[in-house]
Amino acid sequence: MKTTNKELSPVQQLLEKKYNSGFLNRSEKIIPAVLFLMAAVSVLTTLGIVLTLIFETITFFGDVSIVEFFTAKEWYPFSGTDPVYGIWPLVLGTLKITIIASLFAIPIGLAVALYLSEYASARTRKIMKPILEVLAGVPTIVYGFFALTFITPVLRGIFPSLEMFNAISPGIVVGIMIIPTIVSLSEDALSSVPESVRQGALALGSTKWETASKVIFPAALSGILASIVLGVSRAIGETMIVSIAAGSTPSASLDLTTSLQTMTSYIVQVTTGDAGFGTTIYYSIYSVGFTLFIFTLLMNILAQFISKRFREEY
Amino acid sequence: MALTAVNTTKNNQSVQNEELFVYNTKNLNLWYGEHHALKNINLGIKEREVTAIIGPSGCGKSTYIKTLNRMIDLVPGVKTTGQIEYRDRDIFSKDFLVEELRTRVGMVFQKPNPFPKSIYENIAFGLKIHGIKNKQIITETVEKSLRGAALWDEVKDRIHEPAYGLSGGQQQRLCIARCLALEPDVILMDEPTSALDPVSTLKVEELIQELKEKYSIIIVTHNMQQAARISDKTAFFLNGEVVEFNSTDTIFNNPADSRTDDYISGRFG
Amino acid sequence: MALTAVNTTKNNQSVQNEELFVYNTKNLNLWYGEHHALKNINLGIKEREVTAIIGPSGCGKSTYIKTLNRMIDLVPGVKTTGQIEYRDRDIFSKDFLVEELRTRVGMVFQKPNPFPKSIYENIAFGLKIHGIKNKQIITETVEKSLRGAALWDEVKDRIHEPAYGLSGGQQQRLCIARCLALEPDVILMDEPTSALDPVSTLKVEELIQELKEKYSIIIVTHNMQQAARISDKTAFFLNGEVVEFNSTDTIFNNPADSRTDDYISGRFG
Amino acid sequence: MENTARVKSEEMVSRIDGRLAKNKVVKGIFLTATIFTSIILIVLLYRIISQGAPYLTWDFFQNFASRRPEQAGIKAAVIGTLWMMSVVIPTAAILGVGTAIYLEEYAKKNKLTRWIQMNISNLAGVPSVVFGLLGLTIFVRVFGFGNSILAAGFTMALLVLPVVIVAAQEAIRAVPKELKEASFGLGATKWQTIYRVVLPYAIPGIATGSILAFSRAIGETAPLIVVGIPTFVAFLPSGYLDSFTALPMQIYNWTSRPQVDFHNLAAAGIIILLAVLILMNSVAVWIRNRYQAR
Amino acid sequence: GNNNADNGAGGNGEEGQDAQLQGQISIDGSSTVYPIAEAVAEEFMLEQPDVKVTVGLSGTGGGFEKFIAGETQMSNASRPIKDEEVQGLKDAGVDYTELQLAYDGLSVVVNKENDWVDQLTVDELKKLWLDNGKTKKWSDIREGWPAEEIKFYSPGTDSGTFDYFDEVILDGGQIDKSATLSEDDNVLVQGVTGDKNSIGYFGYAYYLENKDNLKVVPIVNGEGKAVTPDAETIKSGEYEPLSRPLYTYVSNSAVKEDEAVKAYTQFTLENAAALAEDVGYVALPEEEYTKQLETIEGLK
Ligand SMILES: Nc1ncnc2c1ncn2[C@@H]1O[C@H](COP(=O)(O)OP(=O)(O)OP(=O)(O)O)[C@@H](O)[C@H]1O
Ligand SMILES: Nc1ncnc2c1ncn2[C@@H]1O[C@H](COP(=O)(O)OP(=O)(O)OP(=O)(O)O)[C@@H](O)[C@H]1O
Ligand SMILES: [Mg+2]
Ligand SMILES: [Mg+2]
Repeated sequence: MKTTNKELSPVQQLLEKKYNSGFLNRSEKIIPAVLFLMAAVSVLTTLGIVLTLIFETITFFGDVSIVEFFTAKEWYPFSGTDPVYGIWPLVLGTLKITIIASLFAIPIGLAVALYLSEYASARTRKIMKPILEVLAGVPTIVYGFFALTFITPVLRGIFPSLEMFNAISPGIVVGIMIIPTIVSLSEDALSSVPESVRQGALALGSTKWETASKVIFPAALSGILASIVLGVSRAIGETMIVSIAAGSTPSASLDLTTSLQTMTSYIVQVTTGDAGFGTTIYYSIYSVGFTLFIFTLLMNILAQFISKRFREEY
Repeated sequence: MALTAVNTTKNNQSVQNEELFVYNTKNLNLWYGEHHALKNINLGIKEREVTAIIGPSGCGKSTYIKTLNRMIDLVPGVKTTGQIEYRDRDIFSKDFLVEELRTRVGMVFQKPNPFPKSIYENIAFGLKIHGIKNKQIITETVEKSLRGAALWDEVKDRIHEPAYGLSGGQQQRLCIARCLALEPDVILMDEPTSALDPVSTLKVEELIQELKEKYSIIIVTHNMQQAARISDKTAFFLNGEVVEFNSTDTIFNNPADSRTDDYISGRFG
Repeated sequence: MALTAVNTTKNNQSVQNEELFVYNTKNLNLWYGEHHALKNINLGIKEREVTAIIGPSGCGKSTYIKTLNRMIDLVPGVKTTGQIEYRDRDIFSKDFLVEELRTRVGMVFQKPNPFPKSIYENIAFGLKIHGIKNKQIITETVEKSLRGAALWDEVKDRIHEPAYGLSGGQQQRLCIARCLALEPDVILMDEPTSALDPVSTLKVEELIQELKEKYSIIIVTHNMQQAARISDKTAFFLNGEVVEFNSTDTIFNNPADSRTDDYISGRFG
Repeated sequence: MENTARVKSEEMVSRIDGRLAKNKVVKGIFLTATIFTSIILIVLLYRIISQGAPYLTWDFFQNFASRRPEQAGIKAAVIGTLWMMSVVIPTAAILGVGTAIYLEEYAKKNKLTRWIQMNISNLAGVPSVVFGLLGLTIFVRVFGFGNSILAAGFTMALLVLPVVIVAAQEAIRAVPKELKEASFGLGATKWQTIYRVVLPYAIPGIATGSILAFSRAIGETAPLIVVGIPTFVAFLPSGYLDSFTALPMQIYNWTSRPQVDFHNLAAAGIIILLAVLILMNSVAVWIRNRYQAR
Repeated sequence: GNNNADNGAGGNGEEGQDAQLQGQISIDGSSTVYPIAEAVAEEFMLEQPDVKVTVGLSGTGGGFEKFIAGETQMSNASRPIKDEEVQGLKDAGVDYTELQLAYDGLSVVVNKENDWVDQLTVDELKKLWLDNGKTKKWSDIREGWPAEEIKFYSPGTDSGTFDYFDEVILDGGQIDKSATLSEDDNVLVQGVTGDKNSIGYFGYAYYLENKDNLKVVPIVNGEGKAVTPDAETIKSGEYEPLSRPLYTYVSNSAVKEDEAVKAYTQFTLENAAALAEDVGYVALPEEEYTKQLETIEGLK
């Protein structure tokens, strides 16, 4: 047979040429650097955000004492006589909405994700997922009016003591809004658990639920947590639904049936409103934005911690 | 030796001389969509025997064994006709829950598929889902199963570490151990030793010999020697059909069908 | 037979009676983190021979073979000391690009790992990444490689269908074909036939015999018979060490170390 | 011992009914949740469609905004949104996938990488208004793009970037390592492996996640308001530095007008917006099916 | 702005029809003024299609921010410019002219089922809306009214509407803290419609659109006459003190240097009256526009 190196097949000839011509093209070296620069963009974005927020926040704290900001229990920046800037009511408003939305969306979102990935037929899944993804893009103003003109009246029919603007209705609708995010990303995480693992569990006589809850779910946990964090972050950051359906009354009361204001809706109120440029009120949005930023930061640190603890490799 | 194994069948069954089938397959046909993968299979599998299924790649061995515990249900677009009885119960009937079937019939797969959990949890899983919560029983069973799969000595110091840190062979033995933990009636094995080294293989083969005292075992294997060594009966599959099913002795030494002979002696192609 | 194989080495090399190593491993040590997986390995692997590596599960066979083409680089936290020379070039040196090494040294893995592409594309892949665009060459090579892996007849009508539709055995043979397409100098095989039926195994074994006319082959196997049948040299690994390395004849019939004897005769445990 | 084993097995089997009941109940709950969600969404859609559908006339597509509801159209907003997305999608996709590849395939698992990672998931939670402030400062002012398509597009791209990155990372991580090994084993370079094996396998996952993100970009209002995108634009842009308006801006404005007719126009606008989303999703589904590996 | 018109500035109120102008005009600011601005831009572009006018709605403050930064030539405002903004413009070296475009009559409304409120005086309004730290019942305001708790609906505290109400009714005092505030007047309409004991106020146009679902309350003016807001009473000034002017601010240098801006500003003043009424506001008396036009002419 062809045993000497002289008789090379066409493939070998071509390869030999390649070895001699230097194997690596320069792109192998450049690409990591280019990719690193791309990764740097998101770091620069954070840096940009922090810088944008911090200068104006400092200006704001020139006018308002930082102690008042964190300890005062009222937020009445527009009061002509004695404005009070205590962030607590806005934080509380955000918390109310976020908690209600999470309580509503996380169980339902995960239930739907589990249904789609573990129970539903491939066809149902194929139909449902794109629909949910479309709904994730519905502008939030639409959800806002949905809350105000549909959910609120329905709820008021059941609980007459509920006010026109309250925490529950927008909370639920924010929940509805983030369900597609949670479902879609969780379902991805669940269905990327290898089929062989699923079979291993089923072959031991476990039901679908046991397979899903004891094997698949834990295996997909880090992806699921990521979807929840993203969903909850969107709830925290949601603006329009809250502006429309929750009113804009900063309130330090724990009552869920009355009007409230969140950090985001305050920012939008001021950016779209008529407050004077350069006034304390104007700068206050940066301080609120900064608080909001810290808020999401803390939540993410928590989520990272949780996800690190529960990550399972497969 | 194969025949003595049959004779060791315990006499807790009333009629001893009647053929006692754990599995009885009657006119089974199976299609993957258009592809006719199993053709008119008839096989009676006896209790407390080791039945080997041999045949060339793609002949339908895995398909058949997956049908026995209805794992095949997971493949969309599969159609079956005919009947399979497990201890006289139609496995396709509504009354017979797949979960029960699969608890009674353990399965070891071709590719190792441990759960992304610790070694311990992998084995405890089956017990836990079946409602066994007693920690002591679980821990004992974990050890017993790991010993049974000839894995205990290698992993005893790290049973709480992730199973994915094990080598391929170790993972497969873990899967066997996992299945043993439920002490099933029948164990289906799809080339369980193809990822094991001879030493472990030997251990598992010994184990199989031991297990058949209590369990019925159906094993798919490519290893002719293995089939000859451990099985009482052998079925030779070809193109989705059972060419020959007989005692292992007969199949290997005196096959009725020339194709069997060809395959066994390696002339087949 | 083993010795004749050595003698077929062509005399395009100047010194004929000098030992001609494609791979020369000197004092190789390897750690996975803290775990010392390879201990002071010394092995000279001759050109146009089949070298078998045997040993119990977890002894480091896969680790060693993965080191030879530096696939081990992909595992984080691996540390090596010592030297491996491939045709007198230090494979760990900066000048020797892993890509070149891996092109010259093909590899077939333990688990079949076809790409999620068509059969054709699986084999064309290697050619394409190396800049071979000529359609005719590609198509010819695809056919040649598939024939080489004893797969052509089974898939010739559907080479543009997804490789995932093949059975396990077929997939593994596809992976062998894929590796053959690049006509490498050395082929590393990590239990290439453990997922194949005897018929295909036989074909692959024949193929290996044929290939060694042109290529040097290093094969990890659990199948003692296989090692005996096809290899010229055999290395017996145990706990990360080379216990014995010699001609296959010697290893199987007259091992120097008692552990080798124990392992080969199945007494080892 | 043999006996205990048998008893155990029977005991296990005897529990199956309960477990199955549980499975059924859970399945029922899940199904209910799915149906419930679907119903809510159907109600939402029904309300929008029944309100807006009658206003979807040819004129509606052909006309620019107007103070007279019957003459008002959505042309500028639709075209503007398309222009903006033609900036957002490539920018976010390239940066997002690039970053994901860097993090998953190239970056060492060190503090810096973890910090970048942390920073990305945190960015995903930063409210869109804040991105608006960033866009205003950086793109509108510092880069001097003004309230152009480029400024808004880049702002939106940054807004959705973290989601794209995370989705791409998950998808890349899900690529079996056996495939990468196979590619490396054939002498492929790292980039070839990524480009030819990892990416094709990961594309369906990347597409799914990114579509979610891009959908968000289409529907976001707040950052556009802050960046200062005008609402009344009665001409079509001819370049990326032109002024433009976008669908959510127009919808937002119409909903806040006193006249009911405008509210209905807003609903019609939302239908258009959903149609754009469906179009994008179809592309994603197409990609997913085309590259589907499993 | 390079344009070629030489006679675009006809003082007689007729546009220079034969002059085709070119250029770009950016307008931003209050969302309250937006409908008027949109209408003007729409009409203007019919005559001068090559002048690309854009109108945004970043809010009065946001509009001024851009105006100060020189990004817009015109800034709409639903309140007079504030000191900080004046200072900002000064620092940026932007000279400006304030123009009034129309009136908006703040309409005080109650629920349709409210059959007791017939009219309100300014004092009563003040008593109603000023925070006294307690919850208020209708009976606290006037004898004979039901002893039911009042629900207040007011535009957000950051709106020009609120600002104006706060100034003329509350003298800058604190609005009742139980008041439900919302940025969107449509949302307030929903609130008042849904609550029997509610009272609210918002722009006239929103009342006009929803007059079938709401009951408007006549307000007693300085002359002691209870006046219902409508086009007549607002325009004539009879409906006071709750009618307020809407503004736009234009950059003097833009008017001077850019024919298109100048033409546009004149067009605005000439057509504001008609267009404002088109979108639900009330025109100023004719002479107000003429006066302002002269001011613009004077910017040479
Ligand atoms: N999910 C499937 N869809 C379609 N065809 C399939 C599927 N699984 C297997 N097949 C086909 O059915 C036939 C039998 O496959 P099976 O896996 O049972 O073979 P096998 O005997 O187990 O082979 P091997 O020894 O390689 O494991 C083969 O031709 C295979 O290609
Ligand atoms: N990535 C890894 N990290 C840590 N330890 C590893 C890793 N891979 C293998 N090992 C350990 O190194 C040792 C050698 O493993 P290797 O896979 O080389 O064994 P092997 O001889 O190929 O076994 P088998 O026959 O089961 O394939 C084993 O103890 C294994 O547990
Ligand atoms: Mg099989
Ligand atoms: Mg190995």
